Amino acid sequence: MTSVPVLSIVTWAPFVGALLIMFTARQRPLAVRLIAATATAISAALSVYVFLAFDPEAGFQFYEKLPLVPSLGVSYELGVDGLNVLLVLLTSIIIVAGVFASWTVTVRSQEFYALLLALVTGVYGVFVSLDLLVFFLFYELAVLPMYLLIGIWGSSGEVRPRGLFAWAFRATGVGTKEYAAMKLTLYLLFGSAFILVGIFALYVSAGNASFSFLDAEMTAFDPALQRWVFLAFYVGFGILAGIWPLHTWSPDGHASAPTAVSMLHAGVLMKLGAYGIVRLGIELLPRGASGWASLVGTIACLNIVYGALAAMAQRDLKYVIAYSSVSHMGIVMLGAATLTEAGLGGALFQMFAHGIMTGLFFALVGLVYEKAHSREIARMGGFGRAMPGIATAFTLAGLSSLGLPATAGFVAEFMTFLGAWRSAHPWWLFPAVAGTFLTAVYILRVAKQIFWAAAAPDFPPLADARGPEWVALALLSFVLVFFGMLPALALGPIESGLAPVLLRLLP
Amino acid sequence: MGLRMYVLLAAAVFAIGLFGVTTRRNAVGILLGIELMLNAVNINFVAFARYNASVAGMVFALFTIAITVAEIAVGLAIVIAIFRVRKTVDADHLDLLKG
Amino acid sequence: MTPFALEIGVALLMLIVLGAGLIGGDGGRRRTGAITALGLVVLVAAAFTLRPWGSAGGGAFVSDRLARFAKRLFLGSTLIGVLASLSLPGEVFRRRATEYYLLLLSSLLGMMVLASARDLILLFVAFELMSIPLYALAGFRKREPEAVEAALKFFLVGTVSSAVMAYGLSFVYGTAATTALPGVARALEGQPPLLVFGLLAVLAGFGFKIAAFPFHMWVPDTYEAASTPFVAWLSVAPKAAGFVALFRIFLEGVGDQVTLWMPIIAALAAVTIVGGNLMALPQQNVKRLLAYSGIAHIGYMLVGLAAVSASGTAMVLFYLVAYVFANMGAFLVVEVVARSEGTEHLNGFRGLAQRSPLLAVAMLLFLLSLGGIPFVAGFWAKLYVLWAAAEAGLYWLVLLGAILTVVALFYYLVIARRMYIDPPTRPEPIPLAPTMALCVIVCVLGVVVLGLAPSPLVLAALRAASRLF
Amino acid sequence: MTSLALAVLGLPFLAFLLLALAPPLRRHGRGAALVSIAAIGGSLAAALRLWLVPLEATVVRRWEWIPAEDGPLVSVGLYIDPVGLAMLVLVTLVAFLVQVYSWAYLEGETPPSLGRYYTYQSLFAFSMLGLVLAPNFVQMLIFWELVGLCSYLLIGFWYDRPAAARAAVKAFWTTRLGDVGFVTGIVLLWRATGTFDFTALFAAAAAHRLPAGLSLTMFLIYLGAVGKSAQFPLHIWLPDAMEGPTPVSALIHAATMVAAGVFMVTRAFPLFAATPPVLGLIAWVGAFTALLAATMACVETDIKRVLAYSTVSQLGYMMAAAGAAAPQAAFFHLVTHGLFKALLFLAAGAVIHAVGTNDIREMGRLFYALPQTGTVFLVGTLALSGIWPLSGFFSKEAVLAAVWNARLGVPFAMLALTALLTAAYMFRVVFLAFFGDRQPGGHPHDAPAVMAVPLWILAILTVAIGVRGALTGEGGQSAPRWLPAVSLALAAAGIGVALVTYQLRLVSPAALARALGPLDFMARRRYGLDAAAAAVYRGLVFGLSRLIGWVDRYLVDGLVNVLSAWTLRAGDRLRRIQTGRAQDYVYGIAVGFLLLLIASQIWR
Repeated sequence: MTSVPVLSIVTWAPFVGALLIMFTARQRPLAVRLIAATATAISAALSVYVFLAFDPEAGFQFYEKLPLVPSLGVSYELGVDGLNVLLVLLTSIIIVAGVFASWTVTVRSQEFYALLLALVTGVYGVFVSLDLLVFFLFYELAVLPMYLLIGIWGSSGEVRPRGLFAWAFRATGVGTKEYAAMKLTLYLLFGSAFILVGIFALYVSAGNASFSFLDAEMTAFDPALQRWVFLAFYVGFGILAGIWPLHTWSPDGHASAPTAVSMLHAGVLMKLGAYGIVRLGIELLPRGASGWASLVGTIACLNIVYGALAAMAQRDLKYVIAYSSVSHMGIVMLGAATLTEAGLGGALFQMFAHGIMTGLFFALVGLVYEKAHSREIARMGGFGRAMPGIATAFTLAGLSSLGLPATAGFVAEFMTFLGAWRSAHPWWLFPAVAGTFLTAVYILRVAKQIFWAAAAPDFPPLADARGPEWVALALLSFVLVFFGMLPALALGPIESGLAPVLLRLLP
Repeated sequence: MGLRMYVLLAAAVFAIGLFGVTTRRNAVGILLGIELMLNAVNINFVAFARYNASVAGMVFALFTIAITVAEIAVGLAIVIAIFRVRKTVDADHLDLLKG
Repeated sequence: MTPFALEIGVALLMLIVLGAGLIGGDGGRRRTGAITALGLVVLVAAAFTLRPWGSAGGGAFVSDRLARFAKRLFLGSTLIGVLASLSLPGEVFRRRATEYYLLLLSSLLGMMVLASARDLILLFVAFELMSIPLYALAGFRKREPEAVEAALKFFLVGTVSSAVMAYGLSFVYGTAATTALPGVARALEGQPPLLVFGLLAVLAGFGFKIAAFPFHMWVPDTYEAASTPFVAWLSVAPKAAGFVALFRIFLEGVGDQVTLWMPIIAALAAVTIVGGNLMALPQQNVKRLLAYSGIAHIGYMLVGLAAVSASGTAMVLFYLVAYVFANMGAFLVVEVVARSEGTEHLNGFRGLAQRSPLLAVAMLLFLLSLGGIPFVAGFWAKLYVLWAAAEAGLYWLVLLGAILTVVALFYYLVIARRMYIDPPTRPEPIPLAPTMALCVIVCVLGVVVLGLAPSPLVLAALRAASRLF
Repeated sequence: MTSLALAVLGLPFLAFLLLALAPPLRRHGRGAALVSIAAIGGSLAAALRLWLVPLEATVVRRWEWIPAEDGPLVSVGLYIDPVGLAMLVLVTLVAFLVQVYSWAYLEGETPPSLGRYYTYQSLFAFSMLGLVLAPNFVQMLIFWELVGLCSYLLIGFWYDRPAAARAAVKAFWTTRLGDVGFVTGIVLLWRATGTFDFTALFAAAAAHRLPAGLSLTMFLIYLGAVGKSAQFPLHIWLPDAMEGPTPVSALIHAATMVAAGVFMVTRAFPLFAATPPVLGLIAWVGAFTALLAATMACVETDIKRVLAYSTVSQLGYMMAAAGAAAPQAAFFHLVTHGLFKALLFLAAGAVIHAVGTNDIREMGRLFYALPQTGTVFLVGTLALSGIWPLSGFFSKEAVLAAVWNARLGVPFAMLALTALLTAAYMFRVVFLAFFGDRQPGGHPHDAPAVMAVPLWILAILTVAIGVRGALTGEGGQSAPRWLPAVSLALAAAGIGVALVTYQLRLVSPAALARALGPLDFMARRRYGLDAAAAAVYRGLVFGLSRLIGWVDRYLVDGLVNVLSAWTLRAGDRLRRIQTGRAQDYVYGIAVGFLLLLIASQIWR
């Protein structure tokens, strides 16, 4: 117990920033940015502190509790353990980078940053809250601002209505940013319906009139209940984590969203789904998890290969990256489904690694788009000469995504492989490994086309990243390599967080 | 004649009233149908009051009659208002609002 | 304190308004609105400070916690409705202002008696006292063809359902041999078929009042055509009254037999949620859209009712309060925008966020609350009813309700899209009358405060519902 | 000991870090080159120092890298044994020479791109050394991938050339395909034995405690070597990799990285030895690769590609030796080949530098214009052809002896034929480019001293190892007595064919080609292997991805859209019950009441 509510400050600092922006910084874009940078920096500094001060021996730390609705057992209860401490750090890194990467947003920037910061509070809140209902509250807060963020500042793509369902494509307006925003929001809220039902079921069956995770942890739930509640959590959180076939919001949403939102969403929010599955699904419902593990893992394998192949087929740069997230979240889910130490460790580390990597990707895509005003891969070429820094960072992100050693991606994927072969379904290893090969194919092809080869005609003079944008790129690249070389820094806390999970998984 | 006959009678009247309400074109005719339905209710009340040997049913019937009058008065007023602006009281033509 | 204190207050206010209208000439008529509002302020204050307690008429009229809770709700929402009506334009309205407020107050009186009624006769009379003025109010703009048409539809459907209800009441009386509700509840032991039949007919009658699917059909037409401040009030207060009466008839003192209603009400809730939400989807007129969304909300309240438990009932009460603020607020914003843009079409909202950002934020808050999003009242409302249903084991209903909130969000977000994403057609801000602004602010405060600190109201609702079982 | 080894490993890494993190230094170009060269020079010195001290026993150091609940899951560290030390010296030496050579070779580059080059070079040196020193499979995999990355970056060094960009990607993909097997194999091995560690694994192998059924595992691990060491059928990337700068080809694609596969097989030989079927496969594939590549080298006209196919062929030799259970022979050939093939590439680079083309048909009489380059090239060629007393003779003989001793008749025959072809195609190059009668265009002249000195050092080493072998007797393989003679005869025959065809012109090359009709036809088309790979890539992978892309967009997402469109449509349909006619609304009440009655009858 600390006397200073560190986690609360981490969580609410962005929200305070959002309020300040709304009420004080009218028509002053620079002030808006500075407030945003400061607010996120405060959170970031404190989450680095939390990460450094984290004690792997001590279970939940930085614990705070404040009763909200005592009659129903709802309280504002925060804490970090090994499972979420890294994700808090991830959120901090991504949002700091995101603020810098979207330094150039000029249209309605006041509202943009206010919504962005509100969203961030939601994300932090989900990761640190230990009360299931408050967890859910923050979850919704993390989803809704997306609608406006994508709808107002997003960009539309083009999808030709074709095939059997062409009429439905016309009816829904596929491809526009409004469509993407609506799809993303509704899909995720649809998922939250399942989560809510699951949380209620746990609350009711635990019978101790408490939504606290710590109380739920003490309860051994009936195996039959565990089975269906786990399924509800899997569907609900799985939608956010992009499981096949409920993933289609993600490419459209991420492709349409403005840079910082794509970064935050693909980088952090999708992890939030996986975190939910590990935290609520596996940790609270070990019997349910082992009952459904074969389904979860099989779908994860499908995600890996299918996502990679779909990414390869895309012509739009942002869609490639978006589908790569679908593929990589498959690795996370596969690691989780193995229910082994190595696999779960790999999954949690992959959440972090992929978060950073995909954040970097979207930052880069945003920069390329901003400079070249095109996302169509075939039209671009030879950008490497004009933007060597962006090209290098893109290659780095690509290498991490294909699991090259010395980047964080390798450690995560390798541990997942180990876990997969150790699990009840060793064959999972093969699609997983094949997925990394396919990743190499599409990522390098894209990198080659855009940055290498002959320079494409009809582009204005292009420039490399500048000033604040460098902060974003350098920060993310550094983290990617740093944790790739010293994975123990992250894996120490993860191990400590996994210990109780593994203990509960024992039959 | 037992209770059952009264109840059946009331049901018949009620059904006739409902039939009138749903089939009459003229708004005034529809009002008459409503009148029938409410009167069926009165028959029931009185019959039950007798059967239960309690006065409450009678009281209820009285109140119902009073309320019926008030309702029909408001109804007629509305019909007149409609006739003023639309020059028709044909229920089939009153579908400006729909969907 | 006599149990009738507040009712007497309302009756007195009616007399004062009538007097002012009769004596004061044109000026007096103009002032009736202000008088009504002032009177209501006093009454609201009284409702929160005085403790009318006890019963009268041999238990036919009770002033228990539920009744007091409901009366505060009625008075408060009527106050907002009256305040909003003060800015209604036009000489036509001004000249007949006395009638307008008088009708409003008499309907209010009906509601308040209904909330206390524990006798079938009183209940029926109060119900009609509440309903009949509404028909007249719906057609208040008697020169407009839509308004009178809507009034006729409202009237027809209303009286037919009154007749059905009265028919049902006759069987209830016939089987239970009494008009006192405790007697009826006792008679339900053994579930005599005629009694059940009668009560179902009563349920159908109330279904009309609360606008459950498929008894809802008058709702969209009436809402679209009647004047908006009235609709804002119509969409909340009578519904609240209907629910309170439902509690009295179907739950209070029924004991174990209460589970009889669970599947029926659950089914009614399910079709209402589905029907309301689906039909709201294609709407382009905002008032009509809100009408259908209101039907869906009734479905959610029925979910709480379907739990047939104290907590479920309490959650419905909470829901009603949250709904009062959010729905009235939304209607009032619609009124403001429609009056400025001359259209109730969705397009009137284009670019509102850039024209009048605060108004847009207010509307957004109302929509989020209606959509059931955290940190505004509607979230807790939905959560609580679903939670109550989950406690009652109605998981399928919880899931259905939760999934259809997604459909609901679609059309709320469509409005949000018009306000925030689309560019404005005109740059200048929307003019806002002071009384209207006050109402909107009150609604925003209600929505936000309840969203951040639902606990006191939850406790109050739980207390209010505690005596029912 | 440890600190010296760390210095070998660390110096290039520090150079890399410095260049990567200090853009001004990197963009300076020459400064970056100096840093890199100094680092690898220091590394070379440390490696020599290590090598010269006799090693009593294998030294292993480990540090935890990936923690786990019960002991480290993965550790990193150092594994120092004689083989590793020899390899260290080879790598540092060739890397040093190549970096020096590049100083002059790449004088035309802009400073930033020169800086980039040396950054990559330092990274490569570090990665290759890390691979050599790896004490377990995971560290080997890590550096294995990193050298692949460097190869990718350096092949694509001139990234604005489409061919280079394509070749880089192709190289990465193809080796990566092998790595899929490698990774899988490592994971399988871990599951079977519970460790990645060489010491533990070798101990288990020595004590015959390895679990049974490792064949699949070792086969998968071998796949990694197939990709990296360009064995059939994954050899297709190596010729294309010649799009990179020539010094890179010399270092990475001849001397060091491509030999990593062989090194891995020799390193893990105790494990392979436990799975005879895999060993046999290695030998067969190696021999077949050697022959196949040799035939393709015969028809190539690009001097670097000839050398590239020759490299593939020689890698096949090494693999065959390893497969014949003679890892020492394989490693010996690896070292000698590393030296003389680097020599050949660097000399070829000097030639290309001088004449500005890769095509041997456009060269001629260069020996007279470039006497120094010609001499060293000839030394390399003789060594590669296996002429006594150059190093190649001894190592090649060791390989052939090993294969013969392992009773692998057919592979032996293939390798023997390869020896003949090797001499033939190499002398074809020599005669066409350095002798013959065609005058080259321009005024080619010998390379500057910075390029020449590395060439001479390599040439001298090639001769020196050979002479040492001649004086001490070859490396322990008990070769049949007739073997040296046969091997020399084969080489001589090859040289003879080249002489007759390309120098004396007694037989026209066209006639020879006609005589070997189908073979020539196939070899020129690379046996259709590149086309097949391209077809698999375009047809299968891309076809599948197109299909998935379509399915995702129009079926999976289509269903989502259909659902939402249906919902919207259902709303629109349902709305029609709201007819606007009051009497229909009354019906609504009646129907609703009826439904209530029915519902109450159903659920009671």
